[in-house]
Amino acid sequence: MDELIIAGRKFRSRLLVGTGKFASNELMVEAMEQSGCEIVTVALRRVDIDNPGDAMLSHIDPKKYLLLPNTSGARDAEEAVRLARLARAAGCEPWIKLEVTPDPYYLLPDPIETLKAAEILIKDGFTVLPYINADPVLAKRLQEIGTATVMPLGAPIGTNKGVRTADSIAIIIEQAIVPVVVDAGLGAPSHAALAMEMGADAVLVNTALAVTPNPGKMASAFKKGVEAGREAFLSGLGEQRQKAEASSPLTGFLRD
Amino acid sequence: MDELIIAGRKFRSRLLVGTGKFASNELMVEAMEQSGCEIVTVALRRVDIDNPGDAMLSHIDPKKYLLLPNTSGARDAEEAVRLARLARAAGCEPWIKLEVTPDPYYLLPDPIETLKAAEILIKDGFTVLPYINADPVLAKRLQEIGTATVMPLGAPIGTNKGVRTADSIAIIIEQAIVPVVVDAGLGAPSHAALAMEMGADAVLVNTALAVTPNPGKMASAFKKGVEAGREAFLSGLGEQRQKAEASSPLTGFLRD
Amino acid sequence: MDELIIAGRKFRSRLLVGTGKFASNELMVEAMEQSGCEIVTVALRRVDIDNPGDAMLSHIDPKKYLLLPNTSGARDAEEAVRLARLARAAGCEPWIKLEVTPDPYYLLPDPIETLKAAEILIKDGFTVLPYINADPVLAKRLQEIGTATVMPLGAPIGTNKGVRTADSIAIIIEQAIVPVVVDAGLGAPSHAALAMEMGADAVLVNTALAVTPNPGKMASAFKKGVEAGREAFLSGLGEQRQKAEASSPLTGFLRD
Amino acid sequence: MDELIIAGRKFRSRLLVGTGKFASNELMVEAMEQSGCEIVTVALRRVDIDNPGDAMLSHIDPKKYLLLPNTSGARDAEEAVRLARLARAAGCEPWIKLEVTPDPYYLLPDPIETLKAAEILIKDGFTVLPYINADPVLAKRLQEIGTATVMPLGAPIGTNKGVRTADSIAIIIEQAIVPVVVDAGLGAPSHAALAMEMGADAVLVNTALAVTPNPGKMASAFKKGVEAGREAFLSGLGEQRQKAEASSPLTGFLRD
Amino acid sequence: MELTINGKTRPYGGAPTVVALLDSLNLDANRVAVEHNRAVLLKERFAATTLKDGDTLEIVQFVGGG
Amino acid sequence: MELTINGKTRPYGGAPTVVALLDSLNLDANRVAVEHNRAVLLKERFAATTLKDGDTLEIVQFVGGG
Amino acid sequence: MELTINGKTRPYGGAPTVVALLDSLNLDANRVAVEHNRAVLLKERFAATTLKDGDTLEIVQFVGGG
Amino acid sequence: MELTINGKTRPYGGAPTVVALLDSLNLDANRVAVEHNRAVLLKERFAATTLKDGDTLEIVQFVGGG
Repeated sequence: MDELIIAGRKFRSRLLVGTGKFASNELMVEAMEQSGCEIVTVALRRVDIDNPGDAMLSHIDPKKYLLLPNTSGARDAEEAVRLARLARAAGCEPWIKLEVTPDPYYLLPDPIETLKAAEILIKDGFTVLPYINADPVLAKRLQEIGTATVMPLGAPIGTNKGVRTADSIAIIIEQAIVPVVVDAGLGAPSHAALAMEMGADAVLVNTALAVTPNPGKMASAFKKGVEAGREAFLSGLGEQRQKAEASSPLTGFLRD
Repeated sequence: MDELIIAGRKFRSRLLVGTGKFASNELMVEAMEQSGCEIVTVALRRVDIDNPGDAMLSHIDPKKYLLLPNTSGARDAEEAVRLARLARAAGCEPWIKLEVTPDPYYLLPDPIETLKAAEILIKDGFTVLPYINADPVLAKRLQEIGTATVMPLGAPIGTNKGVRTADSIAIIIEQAIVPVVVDAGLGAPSHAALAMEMGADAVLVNTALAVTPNPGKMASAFKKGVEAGREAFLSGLGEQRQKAEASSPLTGFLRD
Repeated sequence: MDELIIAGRKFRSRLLVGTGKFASNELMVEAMEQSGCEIVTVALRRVDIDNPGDAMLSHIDPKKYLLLPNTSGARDAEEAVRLARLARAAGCEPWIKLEVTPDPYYLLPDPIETLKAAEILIKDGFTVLPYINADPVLAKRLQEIGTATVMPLGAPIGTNKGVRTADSIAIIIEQAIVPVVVDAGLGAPSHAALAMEMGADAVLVNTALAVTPNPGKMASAFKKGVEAGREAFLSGLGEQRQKAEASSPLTGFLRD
Repeated sequence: MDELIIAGRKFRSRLLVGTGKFASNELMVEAMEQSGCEIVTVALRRVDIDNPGDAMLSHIDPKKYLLLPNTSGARDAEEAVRLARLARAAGCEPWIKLEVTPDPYYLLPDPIETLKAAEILIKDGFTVLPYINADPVLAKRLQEIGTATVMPLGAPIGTNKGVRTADSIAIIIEQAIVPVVVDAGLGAPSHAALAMEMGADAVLVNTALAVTPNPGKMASAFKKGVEAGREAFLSGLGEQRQKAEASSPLTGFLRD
Repeated sequence: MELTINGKTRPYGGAPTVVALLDSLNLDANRVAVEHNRAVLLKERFAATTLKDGDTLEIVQFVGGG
Repeated sequence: MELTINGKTRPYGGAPTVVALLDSLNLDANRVAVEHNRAVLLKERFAATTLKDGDTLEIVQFVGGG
Repeated sequence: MELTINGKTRPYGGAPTVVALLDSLNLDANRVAVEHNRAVLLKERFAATTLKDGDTLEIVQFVGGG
Repeated sequence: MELTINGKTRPYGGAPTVVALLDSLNLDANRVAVEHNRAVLLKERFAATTLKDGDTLEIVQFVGGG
């Protein structure tokens, strides 16, 4: 059976789902269910003491989903490490989606700080899934120090632009020794399918599911898009050709 | 329920499958089944008198599939009309995929002869599904004389290039009064998904299924790709943005 | 010397310029001069009897520029022929840029009416330069009846999208027996350069020059873009490669 | 006058030329001259003691061209620094094109080692022009420590793929406080023009000039392409539009 | 008599009907379509249509196509 | 008499020739083209062509166009 | 005593343990994570950890994130 | 004495200076850069620098590069 294996743990689904920006917890849960995902990312934020509000966590069944905390908001390695440790203390397994994004406009990851934080967290026993720009050399270095995946971006977070970094991601995939999870920028199932056809091991989607009027249906669409791309990759896609290739026979015409 | 309606006839599947170039009838049938298609195209050719061979038709269950003969091989309107009438005489319903392709290298359709043949065949009672270049004005004229669909090409037949004509197809879809079926050039599920996300009503695929080592699995992949694109179109896709849009909250940081 | 030859007439410049939409006749003339063009297109419209206004023609030196009237506004062959004959009666040489655009939103050309009008005008002694969609079969048919060029669009008029129809234009160029002039949609010098690198014989630009704050400079930019693309085409461009190809030597490293 | 200023030094040309891979020194010099460049890159390699061969340097007039040594071959910061110092000792001004490329297949730069080497070399008094992947955060960090430019790649060295990293380069340009020189992968003048239209300050080209049968003509083509893109950028390019925008008047038709 | 079938001229000695001809060629009438002297022939007319020397026939069938 | 010029009907009292009409409208005959009752008129025929009540004329000129 | 909680200084009169504090704030100890004077606190230590005047605490919880 | 030059060990019998060595190798001192025992050598120091048995030298020059 075709399984995704991250740090020795097996998953049937190759679609990871982010839980941000949903209009309601109900829509979030519906998207999670329709997506068939087994891993969901969450963020860590200060409790509003005067108005604690509803704990979203209570809506996520820990038996069905692996909770993957991210370090969103961290601007350097130190802040990322602090958030990772708090997440672990909060009762999560020591898995962390490492994000270090000093730039507030494009939320692009910092290669230096990300590598630094990854080294510290790996030593500290974390299973580290780093969010990175589509930089094949950085991806290689992260794998060499023991990250569980690399998560190159297709385009800046929330832009829906698709796999704009295709050339670099193809190189990352070719040289990868751990699963490659394409993260950020995937705005349509065709984007997810393309990433999987290229040989990516999984994709992570959030904005595209959260901002549509119909998160459940869109989640189902992405589920199918990811499976479609994976099956096509396993079947073997044809080369692109310049000249046409008749699909009907070239003999037996009435005129022959 | 979301149905595709062509000439008053309802279909649940939005994936049409061509039957050419399969390594065996068994692989062809497996692809047809895995694809979930309800319409399959076939070509008409001379019987080899001295060696009639195996009639592929016997492998296709007429109860499960609508047989859609094409006029492949026709170089002008007259040849196309002749083939259409032979197909009907062979016992098919009067549905015809109209192809007029004078050029043997790229198998691109002739707009003039296609329109001429469509006029004759419609008068003659045929339900006409014309294969055309992605020309919005031609598409409009064909619809005005009563074609049941328009089938603009994504790229030349068998090239696997995808929806290279996206700009023109978007205009055809915007102006269409009959179903738009993107035909030719779709080499991967992501291509099919993209066409559906753009609002195409269906796609036709053949080469991509026939040339892979695993037609059944690839057919399943295309089935999911088409459904993914359709569901995403119905859910409503997000706009592409230039700046990033955080998927995690922008408040409650430890530093605040 | 590298000359563009249309209907036996030689031109040194491969950039044709449209005269529409300039903020003033002075800016139009500056753009014409900076562009180095030798052919300019003009349209024919009713005189406003009550307010004839300034005749733009007086600003164009007939010794420096060949006036190429277009049939813009024509919705069918008959209107196009009528406009062509009026243009000739107005004193122009019998050269005509044939445009038949029934659709008011995208101004896309009608393949059927364009072919019909071309046949009439060629019989009538006109040198016909037809504006067409990037349809290789139509382009072939027009050349067979004797058009002096074919002018496939890169993208709809005034969209600045560039050569969106590259795949089809490449086929048109490959099969052409008369000059191929890429018309419409070219919004930047890089678009013009690309068309010329692909082997186009010339390009026509209007909107990109007319809508910029600095038509003269932009015209100079397009002049250079066209020459750059042409020279690169003549020199021979390298293939695209997947793997890198060092530009510095791969031996003699200190470590060797 | 529109000048490129790097580290306080003024240049009229915005095209930098690499000197690798030319079939002969004569062709290299012809390309340099036709390109109008004022900066040429060179590499440092061991002398072949038993066969020192012809010193290419004798073909480059130091009054006309600023010699910019690169650190090609360096796999880490230490090797890069060593090469930079040797280059300076060889009599060059202390300008260095910093390349650290551990990967031999795609020759992609290492962000960590590049930053480390840049810090050392800047302290050591070098004017550092780093070759980097199109990573906006890395570009920012390099500028913060004082590099004279950033040189993001359009595509891997020698691939002729063009500006595949356009989205990221646009962000780098938007955030840049020093000149942005697009380096590597530019295979055609249209690629160079596009980079300049996007607002890049300069481009560096080598392979495209060295591998063509006609380096001199191709160099002239790139010179024009760069100037075309720059002039268009300064004039102001139009937005891309979805609907068409008539270039001929929409009134005064005969039918009105 | 001689018939031109699918572009090739060949002798035929059987009964002068399309049905008989198809039979002699081991072709299932339900799987083919026939043009007789350039006119499309409906299956119902296979039995009634008589062949004479020099007639031209096109006998076609469906094959895989896109 | 009345003439329909460029789609608008207007009175005209001048000499019944195209030349005179253009003159009265201050239009330079060299800068315009004229259709007289749907037939294109060559410039040479501007003087000879006589106008009568109810005639239709199209008078056009070149403008900027792409 | 006074505590700085999530960046805001506020008075606190309850029992000087993290458990008691969370209780007084109606926060479920199982849903939050706590930093005490910049050191991450394991849940097991919530009861044992005593608070004193001027202590700084960060109390965080999971929220939706990508 | 023996010197390791550009990775290869070779005998050398000339005067023990870098200048003399370059000379003996017919290398133009103005066109090369030299590392002596891993330390970059400025041209001014070519004459003064004395070589001894076992020394390691790197002698490099500019070549075409991108």
